[in-house]
Amino acid sequence: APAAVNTPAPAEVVPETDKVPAECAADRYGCAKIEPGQTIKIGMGSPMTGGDASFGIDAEQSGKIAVADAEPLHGFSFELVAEDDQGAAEGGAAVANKFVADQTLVGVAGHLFSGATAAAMPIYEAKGIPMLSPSATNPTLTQKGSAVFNRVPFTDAAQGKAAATFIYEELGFRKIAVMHDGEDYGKGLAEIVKVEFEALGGEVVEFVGITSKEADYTPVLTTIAAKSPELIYFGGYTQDAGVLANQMKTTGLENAVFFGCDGTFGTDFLNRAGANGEGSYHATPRTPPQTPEKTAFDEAYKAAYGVGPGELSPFTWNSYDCTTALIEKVGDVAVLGADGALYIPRGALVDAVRGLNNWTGISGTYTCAPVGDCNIQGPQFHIVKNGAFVPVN
Amino acid sequence: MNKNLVSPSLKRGLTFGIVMIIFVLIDLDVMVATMLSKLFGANVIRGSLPDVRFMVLFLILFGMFVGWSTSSDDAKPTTKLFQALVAGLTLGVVLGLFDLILNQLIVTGTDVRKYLAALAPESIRLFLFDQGAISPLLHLGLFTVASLLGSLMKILLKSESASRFFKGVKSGYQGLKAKAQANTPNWVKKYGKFLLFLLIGLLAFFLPRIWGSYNNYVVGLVGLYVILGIGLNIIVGLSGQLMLGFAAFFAMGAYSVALLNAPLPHGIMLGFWPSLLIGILMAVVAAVLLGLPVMGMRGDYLAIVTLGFGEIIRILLKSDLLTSFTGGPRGIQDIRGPTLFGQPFSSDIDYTYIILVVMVLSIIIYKRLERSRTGRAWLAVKEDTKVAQATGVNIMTNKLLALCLGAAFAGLAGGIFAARNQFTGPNDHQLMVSMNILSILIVGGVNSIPGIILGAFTLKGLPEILREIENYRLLVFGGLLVVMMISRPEGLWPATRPNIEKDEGNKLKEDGAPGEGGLND
Amino acid sequence: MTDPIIQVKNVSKIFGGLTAVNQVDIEVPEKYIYSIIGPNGAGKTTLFNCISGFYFPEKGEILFYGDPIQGLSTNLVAWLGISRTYQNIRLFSNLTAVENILIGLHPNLKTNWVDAIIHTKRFRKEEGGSVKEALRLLDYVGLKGYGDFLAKNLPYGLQRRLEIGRALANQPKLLLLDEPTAGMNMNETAEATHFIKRLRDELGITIILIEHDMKVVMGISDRISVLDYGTKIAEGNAAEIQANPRVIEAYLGPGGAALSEKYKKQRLSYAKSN
Amino acid sequence: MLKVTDLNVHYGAIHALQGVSFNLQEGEIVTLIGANGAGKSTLLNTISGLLPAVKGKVDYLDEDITNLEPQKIVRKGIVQVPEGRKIFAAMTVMENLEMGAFTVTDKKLIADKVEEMFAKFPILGKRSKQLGGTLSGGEQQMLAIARGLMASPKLLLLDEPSMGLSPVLVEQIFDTIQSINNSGTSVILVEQNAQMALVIAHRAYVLETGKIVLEGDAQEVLQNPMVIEAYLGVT
Amino acid sequence: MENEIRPPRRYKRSKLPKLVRWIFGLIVLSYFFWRLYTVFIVQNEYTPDIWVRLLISGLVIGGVYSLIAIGYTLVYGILRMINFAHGEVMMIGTFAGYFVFEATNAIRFTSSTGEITSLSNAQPFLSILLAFIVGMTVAATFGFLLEKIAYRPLRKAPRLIPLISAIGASIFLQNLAQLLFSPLVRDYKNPDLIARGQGWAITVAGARLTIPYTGVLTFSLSIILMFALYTMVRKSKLGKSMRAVAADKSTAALMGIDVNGVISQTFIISGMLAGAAGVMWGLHNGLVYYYVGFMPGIKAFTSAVLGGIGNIPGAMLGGMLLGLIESIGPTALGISYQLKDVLAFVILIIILIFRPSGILGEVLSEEKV
Ligand SMILES: Nc1ncnc2c1ncn2[C@@H]1O[C@H](COP(=O)(O)OP(=O)(O)OP(=O)(O)O)[C@@H](O)[C@H]1O
Ligand SMILES: Nc1ncnc2c1ncn2[C@@H]1O[C@H](COP(=O)(O)OP(=O)(O)OP(=O)(O)O)[C@@H](O)[C@H]1O
Ligand SMILES: [Mg+2]
Ligand SMILES: [Mg+2]
Repeated sequence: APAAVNTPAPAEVVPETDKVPAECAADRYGCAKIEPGQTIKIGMGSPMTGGDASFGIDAEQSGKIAVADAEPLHGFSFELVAEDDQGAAEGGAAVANKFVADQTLVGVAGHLFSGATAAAMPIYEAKGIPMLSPSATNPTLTQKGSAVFNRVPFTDAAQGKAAATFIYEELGFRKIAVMHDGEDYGKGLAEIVKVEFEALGGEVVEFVGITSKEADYTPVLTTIAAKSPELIYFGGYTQDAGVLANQMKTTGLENAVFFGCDGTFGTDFLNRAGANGEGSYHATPRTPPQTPEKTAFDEAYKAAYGVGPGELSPFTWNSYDCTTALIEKVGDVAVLGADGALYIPRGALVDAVRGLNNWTGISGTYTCAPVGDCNIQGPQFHIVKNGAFVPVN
Repeated sequence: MNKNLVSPSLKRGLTFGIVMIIFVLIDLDVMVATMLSKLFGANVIRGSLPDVRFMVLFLILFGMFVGWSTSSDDAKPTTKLFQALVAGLTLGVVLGLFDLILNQLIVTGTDVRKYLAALAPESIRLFLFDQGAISPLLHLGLFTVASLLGSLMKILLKSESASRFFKGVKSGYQGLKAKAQANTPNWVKKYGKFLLFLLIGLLAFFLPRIWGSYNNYVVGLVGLYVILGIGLNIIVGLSGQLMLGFAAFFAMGAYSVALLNAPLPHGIMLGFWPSLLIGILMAVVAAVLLGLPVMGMRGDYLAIVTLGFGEIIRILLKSDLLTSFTGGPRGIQDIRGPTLFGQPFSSDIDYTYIILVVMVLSIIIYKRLERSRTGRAWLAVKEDTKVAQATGVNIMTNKLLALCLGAAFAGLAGGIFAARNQFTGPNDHQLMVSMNILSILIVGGVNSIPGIILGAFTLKGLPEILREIENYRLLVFGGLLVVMMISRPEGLWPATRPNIEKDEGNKLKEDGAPGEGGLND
Repeated sequence: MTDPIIQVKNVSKIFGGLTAVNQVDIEVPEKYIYSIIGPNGAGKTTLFNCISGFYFPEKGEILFYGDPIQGLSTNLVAWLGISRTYQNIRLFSNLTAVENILIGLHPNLKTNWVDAIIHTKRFRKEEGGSVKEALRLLDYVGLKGYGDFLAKNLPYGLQRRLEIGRALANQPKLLLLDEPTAGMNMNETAEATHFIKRLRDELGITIILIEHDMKVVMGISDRISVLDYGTKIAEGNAAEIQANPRVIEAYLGPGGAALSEKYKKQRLSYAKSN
Repeated sequence: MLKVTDLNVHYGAIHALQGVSFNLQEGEIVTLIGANGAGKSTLLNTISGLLPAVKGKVDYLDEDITNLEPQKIVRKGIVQVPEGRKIFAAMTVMENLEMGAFTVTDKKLIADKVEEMFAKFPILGKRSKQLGGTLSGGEQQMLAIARGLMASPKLLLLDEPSMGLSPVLVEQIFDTIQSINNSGTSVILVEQNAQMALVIAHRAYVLETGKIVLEGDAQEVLQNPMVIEAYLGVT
Repeated sequence: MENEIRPPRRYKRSKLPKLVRWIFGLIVLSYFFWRLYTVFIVQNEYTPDIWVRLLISGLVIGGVYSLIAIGYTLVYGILRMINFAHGEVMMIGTFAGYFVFEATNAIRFTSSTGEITSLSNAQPFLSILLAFIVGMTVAATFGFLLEKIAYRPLRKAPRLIPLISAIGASIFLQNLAQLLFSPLVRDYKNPDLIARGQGWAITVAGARLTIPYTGVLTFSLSIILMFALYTMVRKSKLGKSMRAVAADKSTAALMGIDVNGVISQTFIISGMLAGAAGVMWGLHNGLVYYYVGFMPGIKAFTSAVLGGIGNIPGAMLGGMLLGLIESIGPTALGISYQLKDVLAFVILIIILIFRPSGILGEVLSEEKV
């Protein structure tokens, strides 16, 4: 493990009075102390300005609903503090440094992008703030032996392998093209799909990246069409997926099947692609797509923000779950002090988040592996039929 | 009444009316009201709305500002009041009409957020003081009164007696200052500067230990951007080559340190200091590669080519082509920090020290370059390339030199940046980074070190401070950039040319020997 | 006649279809003040531009101390010791007067950027010396006390002097002056004339002068050439030129260099009518 | 025709015109002389509307034109030939002349005017397709004057028209000014060549550091000892 | 002054930089040729219809670039400033068009045949026309305001100042749009007549291919607009006054030209073109969000320089060329499609090396010494 950037914060100065719960003295990071009148803060770091702002704003919005849904804990209510990290290392470090300066901030539902996450991680590590990211999929993030970092999205490996197998075995295609949006998430996934598909004996005729949201992909599709693949796998998000599905129809790929990842799943895709999206495949975590909780959330979200969940980013539900899980775990470890303040042993909280086991949220069921990967199930695939997603496996 | 009086006030009222409408449409009104309530000590939980009193307060303040700014400076009090009245009424009527629409939305329960994302019903209610149909009238009255109040305030504060008062204070202060200056003992004069530096040095040593990692982070960030600013200033400010892709050199430094000093993808682990040196070198190499073919190009062509160069580097770093080499869009993690005498030297405090020291060194180097034959040659090239050449300056070598030295600073800053974040990726080197650095120069003042420091603080520190206003910060930032350019086009701290003749004269005087003395030191 | 410092041999410069300088031959001996006159558009400035390296003449040779210099880039020409001023003043307008002169010193200095960063002894010595030299030159061209003014803020006449000062800093062997007294009134012109003479007498600089003010030209020139439509139509001393009918026709006008009678008459007629 | 009262103009901190008053009658040539930096060009630019007057008034044909926009002033018939020629470098001689007639809409009139200018300055005719920026200094000066005349101004403001011209041309220019004047155009003439300017002018004003220090009949001014010493040279 | 005869100085002519430039250019060129050879002769795996398809998409995108590029060129020509916020003006146009289609889609009625249709489908031409008119008007208004608020006060400032102001304005407008309309990436609702993914089917060398309706609309409209503009600038008095103002504002004023008016008109025209480009972008590509103008803005700026900045035909040519390079280039050279921007910029550099003021050259003059 690398040297931590930040000076390890000394365990918070906890006055030696008998009012302080014993848990704090025992904890390796000490306790966060919430005075009466203060709120328990959950942080969230995400891009809220710049080209990827929709991700951050979406995450903040669903996080806010999670906080609003949370029951007050011994009379202390929760508060979501969302900060803009611009999806990059510079912002990630800035936000993390800001968060660790706040004594009442106990957990971070984030960060969203891997770059910001990587820069922020060591800073939280030093202070003992657990992270639960809705979307940072970079595999190496969980390979560093970090105690604080956890995440709920699929690992690329899990999803990629399942997708490749599904395409090869269930659908029976042998000749595919793999595309990605050039970003961290989509590209990582696409790479796995390519490797796995070739390992199965299939042929990947083209592996190519596009520039996300650029909106005109006809040249690249045309070139791919020349190699006549039976299916196009795409790692990326709904906006680009919708455009691709549309443009496939005019570029000689009318007969190829579009196969998206979990980033392309959402009603948004249906709206964008319309008839052109019929017959395409998409992935989700393995959970019934509509539970009552999910329906309730969807309604609340729509009512509060005027847009539907999943329209701004595919991580709406993940963000809600991350925030809710953190809140729940805070409830598990918090101790009400004799002085009326709430004490949250940070080390215990870190362990509790890592200890997430068979926890069911609205986006799926999660159990954290010892390295912090909490989504260890394979994905479920859906096909678009008559303008709706229909599960196929 | 005079048409010249009415129509500007009308226009102002209208303009501010539109501004307020935009405020409402982006929910900025609620944000400001929240800030106000925080100012008064209320503990507002994020996501919840402030008390309606604060919305009233905000609208009153806004109205007062309108009144204040509408009353022209040299008009009679009655005229001022009249102007404010017209503006206030106009503002009130504009918003009144807008209120009617808003109210209609509430009454019919229409949700327009599909298009106007921020226009939530609760916010509207708050803005309308939750008074429904009579709120237009309330707003009309409020703005008119507030506008008159603002005007009245101006009349009072800027009246004869008031201005005499302020003048008195000012001259009194100046008198005191002069007295103080006259009374300062000689040793203070002599060692004052030294003492000041000592004080700053002590502060620079102790503050990072006290004020916590966030402040260290911000100071470090500002420091890094000062270094970048100095580098770009050599290129743009001194040698006059408009460079829009400076982030490319920054990336060279950052990626060199990252690739040579992280476990993945190559695991070379060369150590921070040598890789930093290589990073600087790589930046210089990039500068030469870019410079040689394009050196002959003029201003704006150079601008777009350098912009393109920055993009080329970023795209390549991110591309499939180089993924195995650079880590692609994922970037490089776990970059190892520096050591000093075998000890790890990479806590946030250590980095602050490193950055401050490097920054001071950069400033010294910059100053020395500027005040040299080379620096003057650069300035000459910037002022008039043809004539500079005809005066004997070799344009090519000097321009290239400027590019290389500027790049070296960028490489240096990039290396430290990557190691400090333990991570670097293509998103750290976007076009906006180049634009930000350029803005630092211009906002602060081209060729002015205090200007660059101020600029770096304004552009990198301010958004950090502006975090309080969340999503609005870049909006405010962009607006401020425009306003700053209009109000201070020379920059916050404009550069002045050195007074060589005067300095030299003083030097001679001090040495007491006119002619030879003092020149050969 | 001493050895010529510069020889213009059969030089032609053509712009599109226009031959701006047409097979001109000029030889200037050392320490001469040599004037070039001629109607507007005759090609005088173009000739200067050829000598100083701004233009590459299509034909002919320019020899400086016997070495060909045509086609050299301007900085090399300056480095060899040819300085010039411009018809429309071209100073580094946002720099101070002293800095303008310091830049003029550029070809004579040797330290580089490494010296500057390390502040080597060599650097400090040279820098100190060059500042001293610049101030001395400033004084010499009569700008003492104006050293810290931005060039653009100087009055017009002083800007012309500063331009000469900058040119002198190069320690030129040859100085090309393009209409140095344009825009000056008579008193200032007289002063400038005197100053140009001093340059030659005190510093031993050879000067080629383009000027439309005949008082100046006739007063100080050792030798004069006349260009018309790019061609040299006459050469000689002041008296010869003033008497040359071709020159009178093409350039000086019926009154020779003096104010024409017509104006004098008219002056009387005004006096009468009032 | 033109009446300037107590005009004050600033460049930032520099108080360039400090209460200048003067007037011009219809059909007159009035010359302004003064050393470099006295404020002559500033005065002309203020009349033309290029510089704002802080205080004072400019009346033209009994109409207040102070701080009016330059293009409106031009349309009223006041045209300036600016100092330093200000030729449109990237336009041909012909186009430059056409620019001078920007306010004229009658194509025929423009063509006639161009012919007239080519007759006045034959060299311009020869260079009519050459880019303005490549003309020689003197040619540019001629072009500038010709361009100024294209709009048939009622009042012509000339700023150092003889600068950089060869001796023959200098006289020719002065002749031209006189003939323009004879055909009914009033002229304000700023000149370094005070001698000749005073010869053709009817009246003269002497400007020193932003103030009028002397005014009067051109002849009187020409004989004024102070003027002789300061501007005409003690010959 | 000691002015003793200096020893004669020797000089050495250095051709190095020029040489380096040529070598650099040649290396890149030979690389291109080698790639072209490989793709066309050695591999030869693409049928002619592929090239036709690529050509079509290149022309369509090129048309859009050209329109935006003209705005850059006009403003640059007249104020010598890079109007960095120009891409945002286009974004505003895109949004305006989007709202028109949303509105025409929302208006529904029962048609004569008894079906329920929306206005946009019942009157497609009308609604498209309306979208263009509104898009162009709104964008023009913003262009006008932009100049008035952010640039006019800086007329006399050094050149870099308005650039920064423009960057500020760009950030401001982007964020304003984001706050107003949310960061949502929205869909353009084309009338069914020109639905995306629909087009004329033609046969090229035995292969069937589709020419999208939106592409045809975009391309033809941009050509029409460009030529309308070009004729106007050439023939009208406005064009003349633009040139004069570009050369020297105060002298232009002395000719009787309303300088502020001309500059405002320039911004209005460039805004109109950007607005039209914006609506086309939306119709053809289907996405609209606050960031939509950023990349096209940069590309258009590149196009303007490619063709020779300040030069209107240059901007058109540059835009078309850039569109073609982006669409055909990667395939023709057999490099990854991801690198198309790299390719575009490299070609830009190459062209500038051999033609330092763009393909058609700039319409600015260098002053004479
Ligand atoms: N770059 C150029 N392109 C085309 N023609 C040019 C260029 N430079 C000069 N000329 C032409 O060459 C001729 C000579 O110009 P030059 O400037 O040398 O004249 P000059 O003798 O200096 O005149 P003046 O006394 O008026 O300054 C002129 O007719 C001018 O128009
Ligand atoms: N743009 C400017 N900024 C600042 N000061 C200026 C500016 N233009 C002129 N000045 C100053 O204003 C004063 C008057 O200048 P003006 O140009 O009117 O003089 P002038 O009489 O025309 O002189 P000249 O004979 O040299 O043309 C001078 O002191 C000059 O330095
Ligand atoms: Mg000349
Ligand atoms: Mg003047």
